[in-house]
Amino acid sequence: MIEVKRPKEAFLSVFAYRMAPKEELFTRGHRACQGCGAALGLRHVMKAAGRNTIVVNATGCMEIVSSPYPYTSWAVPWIHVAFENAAAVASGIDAAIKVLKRKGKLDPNKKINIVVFAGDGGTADIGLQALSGMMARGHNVLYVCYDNEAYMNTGVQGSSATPYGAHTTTTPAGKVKFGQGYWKKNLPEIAVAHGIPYVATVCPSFPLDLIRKVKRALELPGAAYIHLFAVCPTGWGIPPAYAVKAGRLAVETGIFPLYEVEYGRYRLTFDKKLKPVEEYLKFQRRFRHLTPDLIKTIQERVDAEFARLRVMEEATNRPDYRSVSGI
Amino acid sequence: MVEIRFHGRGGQGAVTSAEILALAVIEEGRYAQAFPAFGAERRGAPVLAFTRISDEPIKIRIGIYEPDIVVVLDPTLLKSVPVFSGLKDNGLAVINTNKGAEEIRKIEGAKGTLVLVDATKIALEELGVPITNVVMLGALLKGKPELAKMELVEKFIAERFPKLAEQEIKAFRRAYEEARVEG
Amino acid sequence: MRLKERPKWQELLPGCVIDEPGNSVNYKTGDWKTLKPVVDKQKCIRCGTCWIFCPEYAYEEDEYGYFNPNYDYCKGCGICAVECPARCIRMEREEE
Amino acid sequence: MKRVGIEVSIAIAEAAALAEVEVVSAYPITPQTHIVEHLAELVANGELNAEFITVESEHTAMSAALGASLAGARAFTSTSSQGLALMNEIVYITSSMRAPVVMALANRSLSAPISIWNDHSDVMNERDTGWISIFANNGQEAYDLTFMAFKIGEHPNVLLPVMINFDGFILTHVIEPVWMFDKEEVKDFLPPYEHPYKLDVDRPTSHGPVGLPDIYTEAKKQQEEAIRNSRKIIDAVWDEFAERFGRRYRAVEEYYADDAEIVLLTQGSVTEAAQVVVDEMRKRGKKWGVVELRLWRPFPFEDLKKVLCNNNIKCVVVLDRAISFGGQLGIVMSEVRSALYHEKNKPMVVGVTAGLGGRDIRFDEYVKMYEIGEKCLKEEKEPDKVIIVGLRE
Repeated sequence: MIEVKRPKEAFLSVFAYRMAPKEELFTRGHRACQGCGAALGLRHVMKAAGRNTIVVNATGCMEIVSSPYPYTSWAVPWIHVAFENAAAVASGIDAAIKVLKRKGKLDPNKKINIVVFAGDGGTADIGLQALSGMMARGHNVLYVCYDNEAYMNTGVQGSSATPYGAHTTTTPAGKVKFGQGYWKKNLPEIAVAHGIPYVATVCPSFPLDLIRKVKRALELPGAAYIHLFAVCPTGWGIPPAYAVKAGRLAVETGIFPLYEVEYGRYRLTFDKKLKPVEEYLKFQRRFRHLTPDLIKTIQERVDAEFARLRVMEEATNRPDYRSVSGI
Repeated sequence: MVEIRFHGRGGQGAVTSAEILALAVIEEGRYAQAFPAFGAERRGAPVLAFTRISDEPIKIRIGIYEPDIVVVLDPTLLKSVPVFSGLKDNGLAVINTNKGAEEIRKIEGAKGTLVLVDATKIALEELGVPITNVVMLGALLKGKPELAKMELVEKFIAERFPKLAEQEIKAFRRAYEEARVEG
Repeated sequence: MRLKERPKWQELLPGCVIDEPGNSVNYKTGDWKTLKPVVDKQKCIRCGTCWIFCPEYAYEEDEYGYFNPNYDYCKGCGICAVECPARCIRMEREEE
Repeated sequence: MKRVGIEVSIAIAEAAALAEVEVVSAYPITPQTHIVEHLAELVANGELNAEFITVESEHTAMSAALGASLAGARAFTSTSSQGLALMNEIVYITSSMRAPVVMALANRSLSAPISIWNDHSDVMNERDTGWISIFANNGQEAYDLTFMAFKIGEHPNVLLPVMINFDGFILTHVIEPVWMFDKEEVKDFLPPYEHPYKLDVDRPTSHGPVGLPDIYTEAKKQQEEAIRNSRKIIDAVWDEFAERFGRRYRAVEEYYADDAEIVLLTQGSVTEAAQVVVDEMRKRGKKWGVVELRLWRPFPFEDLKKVLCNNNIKCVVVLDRAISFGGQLGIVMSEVRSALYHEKNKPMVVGVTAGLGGRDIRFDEYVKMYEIGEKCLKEEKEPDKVIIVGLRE
């Protein structure tokens, strides 16, 4: 058995949170719903990214709530163009920064981060092509997909990141259908398949893990992809107060495994005995129609996926493993 | 204004012939235009290319339907393409063939002055490939020397084929020598 | 430049650019709530959990290291009350 | 200046390189390809210090150009037809976000049936996207106008994207003589690009906010004023160019319009062909002329009125190279007719459509267009429908 090195668990004590960066670059006065997991996630990402960051935002919840003219919740340069093209706009900004640095119009030694925020619809569905192009070309961009598992901005329609069995307004649970009829598209794995230096999953219920991963993503050259699990109390039918708890349960049940893939090397960053998925599913309105059979099906899938990740971790950490990125 | 239509097959370089000729004329300070027939043809398919030459700026940009000169780069086209179509009665037909004038005159619609050259043979001997674009320019200038200056055509042949310049120019000159103008 | 909520067209910057970074702090979301968090400082351990998990960062640290909710921004979601490890935050009715 | 025989596409790419474009993002589509291939070559050879982004769609081509432009880099793209149609969403946003991207548009028809050949369907489909839109008739104009487009669009009083239209294949794939500049000659003509609100970490700005109903109307009015006012800068740039380099461009170009009875109103490469027809037919006693609407947006209302309402012109035959289905058919015709609506001495406006999907317009077909005008004059009837010339029926 090969021993896997794990990042030091940041939860030394509850006081560790005080060590998080104090600067708030996604400022208050934004109009996200009460208990919004995405807004919380963006706040954490921006803490990690810091002031020298240009943010590209796809159309979606976070864009709408953060920029109703004349107000902006962005203390850094921010641009929103359209729904499906955030990765494309970021590609252009990256190219501009490269050439302007080369020409001395920008300080070549100044590190400028480019961070994209796009929802699951803007990433898994309509923006997938632009994202794929950006990752394939290897732009120096961190793409953060805040995944609230449906088109929340337009009123909870199903996306290809909507989980199996979930009720949305376009995948309603009815007399003959049980909600979303196919499995959630695995975006982090699609990102990994592009051979980019860094892919990770994060959840704002684990803020220090999130901040560490964002920092790592920005440290490495080239494209990075972070999949941020964003609890949506409004769309999922849970009390806003349980938003952080729900995210934690998603991780603890294996519904949303926390891991990172650096140059092809997998590392589970939350690897404990999993709780039954039912604990996560039961208090959400979007899952309340699920039968024991469906819950069992979901449990099996979650177990299989988690087992697969463990296999990947083991396989890619063998001493003879060489990633396609050559490291 | 002189209007020239080149007949070739995709990949044989009819467009290159049209272009080199135009570039030589423009270099002289005169006016010329070269363009391909804007088709979607693939390698091997019959294609057209055009050159217009004038002492005045050229304002017409449509295809050439009634050419003063046709240039046929590939003998097999004579069977399948009406190369003489629209050729002016006093026009010039520059043809790659190993046949005599009598044979060519038998082709339906054949007219004008014939300039005949076995360009494929020259190309194979000088270049080792049956690409006749540059060779045919030699024959064309034999038939109508006032079209362009030989040395300028050679200059642009050399620019277009930097690695094969010597062989191409030799083939071009040989075609000029060997082409037969038949009233 | 100080932007207006209802400007004339001549007062807009090209492309509706906003050149006051983070000016949404001028937009108070505090009136969204029906319940407000109240911190019992007797029990508070000053860990910052409420602060880190607040989507509004409505909690502000004071000179003694305590985190106090700023009711101008707090939307009353109640995450702090659920997450507080010391159980020192209670959600109370706004009008009380 | 040096006179060279060059493919027009290459000349256009050289014009962009002369302007020292910094980001080129483009996706291949016939007949635009040679333009961006040449720019890619210049970048690959180190002759142009730029980033060439090989994007995965035209939608991204425009998105990346927009991002680059607002990040402070001079951005260029080029497309045709379906590519432009795919970009449409971002074409509109680029002008609305005031990013002075320059786009070389090799005009081509739209599917279906698929046609790679030239007409103006693509540009007419983008008529209302808020771009400055200019037509070139020949290689020289394509080169000059592309180069000047940067100076116009980037002017602080303009900050709008500019599209230069030139006919696909008919211009793009032709080798012809073009006078080209060397860098020294134009050194101080084009100032460095500076966007006053670029994405700058030292001076953060937010671009593309939500416009509630309280704002949107004002935003659009501001944008409309911007493109209207760009006319002053367009004229100033063209004037400066004429003074320095001797080639003059006007929003409305005339050819024998001052004493013509009938003029053909054109855009793009058909203009010069129509001039040849006028030259020939004047020898045969026909008082015909040509008027070209070079500047398409902002629409040159006053210039057009001045040229067309000169008391001599009795009929203007507008040659449209695209169709507005179910409307008045002729897009340019409708605009010209409405532009003249209030004029007392306005000529009759007759619409013809020809040259769709790459069909050549022959000499006799131009003559026919004028004759349609003659017939309408004789019958004193302005037809309300466009006549398609060269149609089999």
